[in-house]
Amino acid sequence: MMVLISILTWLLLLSGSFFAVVGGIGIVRLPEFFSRLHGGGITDTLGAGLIIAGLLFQEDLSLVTVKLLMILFFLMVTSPTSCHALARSAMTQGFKPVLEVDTLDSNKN
Amino acid sequence: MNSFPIIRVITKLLIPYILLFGLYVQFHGDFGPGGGFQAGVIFAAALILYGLVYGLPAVHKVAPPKVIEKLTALGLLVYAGTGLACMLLGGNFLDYDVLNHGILTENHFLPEGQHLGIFLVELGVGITVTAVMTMIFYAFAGRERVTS
Amino acid sequence: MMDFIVIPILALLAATAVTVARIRNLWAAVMFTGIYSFLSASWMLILDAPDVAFTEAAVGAGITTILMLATLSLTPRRHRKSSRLSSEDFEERPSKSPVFPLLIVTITGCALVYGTFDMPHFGDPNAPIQVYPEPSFVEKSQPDMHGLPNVVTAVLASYRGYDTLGETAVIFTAGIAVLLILRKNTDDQGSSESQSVTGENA
Amino acid sequence: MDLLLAATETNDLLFNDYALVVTSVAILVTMILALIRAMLGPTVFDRVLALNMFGTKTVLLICVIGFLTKRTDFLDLALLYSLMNFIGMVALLRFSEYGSFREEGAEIGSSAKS
Repeated sequence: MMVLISILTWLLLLSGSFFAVVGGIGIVRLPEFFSRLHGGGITDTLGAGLIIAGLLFQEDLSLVTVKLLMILFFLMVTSPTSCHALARSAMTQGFKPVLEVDTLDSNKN
Repeated sequence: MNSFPIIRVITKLLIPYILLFGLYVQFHGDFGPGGGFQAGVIFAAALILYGLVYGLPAVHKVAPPKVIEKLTALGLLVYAGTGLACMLLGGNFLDYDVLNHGILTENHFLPEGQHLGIFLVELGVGITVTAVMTMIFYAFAGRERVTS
Repeated sequence: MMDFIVIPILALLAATAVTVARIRNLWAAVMFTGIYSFLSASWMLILDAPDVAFTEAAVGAGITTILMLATLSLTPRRHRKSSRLSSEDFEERPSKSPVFPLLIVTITGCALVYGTFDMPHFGDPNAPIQVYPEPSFVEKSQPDMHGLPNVVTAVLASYRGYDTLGETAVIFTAGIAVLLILRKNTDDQGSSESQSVTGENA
Repeated sequence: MDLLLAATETNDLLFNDYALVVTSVAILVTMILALIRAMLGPTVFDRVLALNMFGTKTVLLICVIGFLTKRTDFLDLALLYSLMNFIGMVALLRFSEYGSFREEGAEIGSSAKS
């Protein structure tokens, strides 16, 4: 049982860290705002969710579990809302996704 | 924020939890991190979030400015009144040991004197901080931009 | 053991502070102060001061950001368009020479450092803070408070009750002062409903 | 299997702590990347996105530090951070959208209530 929990913890934490770093690289490397939202989305939901799920297995069932689940709930609710609101606000203020590759190069920061 | 229906719905969902968390911080402050000041700020943050999303008139209905103005003084009065009550019961100012209630305390209807005093004092701090923060937000949000 | 967390956090704090000082876009500067309070709260957490970190997170990251944005929204903006959508960071330096302010800052810093020579050494067992309450508050608190585990609350609300009363009074006074400065004149006060209906133009 | 079990039980804490160390390093790297985007970020939306991501990463970092130092009361703080992060984001968005806190009544969409 301990081995199983250990393996599960490692698996969840490592995959969570992987997705977090991938999203971080995405937010820096991707060329324009709407594609950067992808990176933000990955770290804020998948990375955070997997890391907190990994932490859940570290502790017995107690108040700590409840608090972790609350944090997970808040993160899962607020991060996609923020992403959506940002995208929508950007659209209404006149930013459009850049679709062509050659216009992308001229738009680069 | 009328053009953000999702934010409106999520705010409606979150505000009860923020208030509940504020209560937890207020009353659990003797046992874990937190206390009156932090709880007051969290309460004010919930009110401000409501004001940001639903507009100033809506939050004025929930917490009328006149009530908020009186609450600022009330919190301080609760704090000082606790000290005064200690003096009336025969102790020094803010000496909570005299707040012990004999039978009530022994049967755990009321906590120990020190515990009760800290509870009341933190309550006073919480009320004042909530009211002051909300009032500052009202004062800022109620004005218009200085046009030059 | 915690060095691998401490060093990056301090480096990030320094980087954020330098950015706040150098950036010209006020809107972004407010945002970076938010990041700064997030980082400093994590730093206080590592220093084992969760109460301070709590305050920093609630006040610094939440309320202060909102109030600074509110202040920013009240001040006139010369570059309205540019501050909205594009960044003109690291531009428009002040034209005056920085030598004189730098001199003042250096002298003040030297005076402050000179002042610290009178302070007791770090961890000095004979320092007043170590010797004054004979059994220290940490030892006394558990029996005195009948088992309240949080020493910080005990010190703030009970041992130093006068101080906290003063602090609450200071908050109260600050609120009254802000109200006196910012509240509208008496003739259009108390008619917020009618204003919101007419939708006064800014 | 028994050998593996014994090996993990003797230094189980240490073994799992390494996962936490790796995770915290990954979170710190992500924080640095988010800060870089916040510094570069040509538009305000890039900055707000980076700030939001930074806040989420701080929440995770606090959780991991709490487990690493075996002080799980830090989780209250993480909870507060996630709430404050959302409130700050709403304020920033509101400000960048309307430019002021007062213009709600004058906005065009005020009749189209959700």
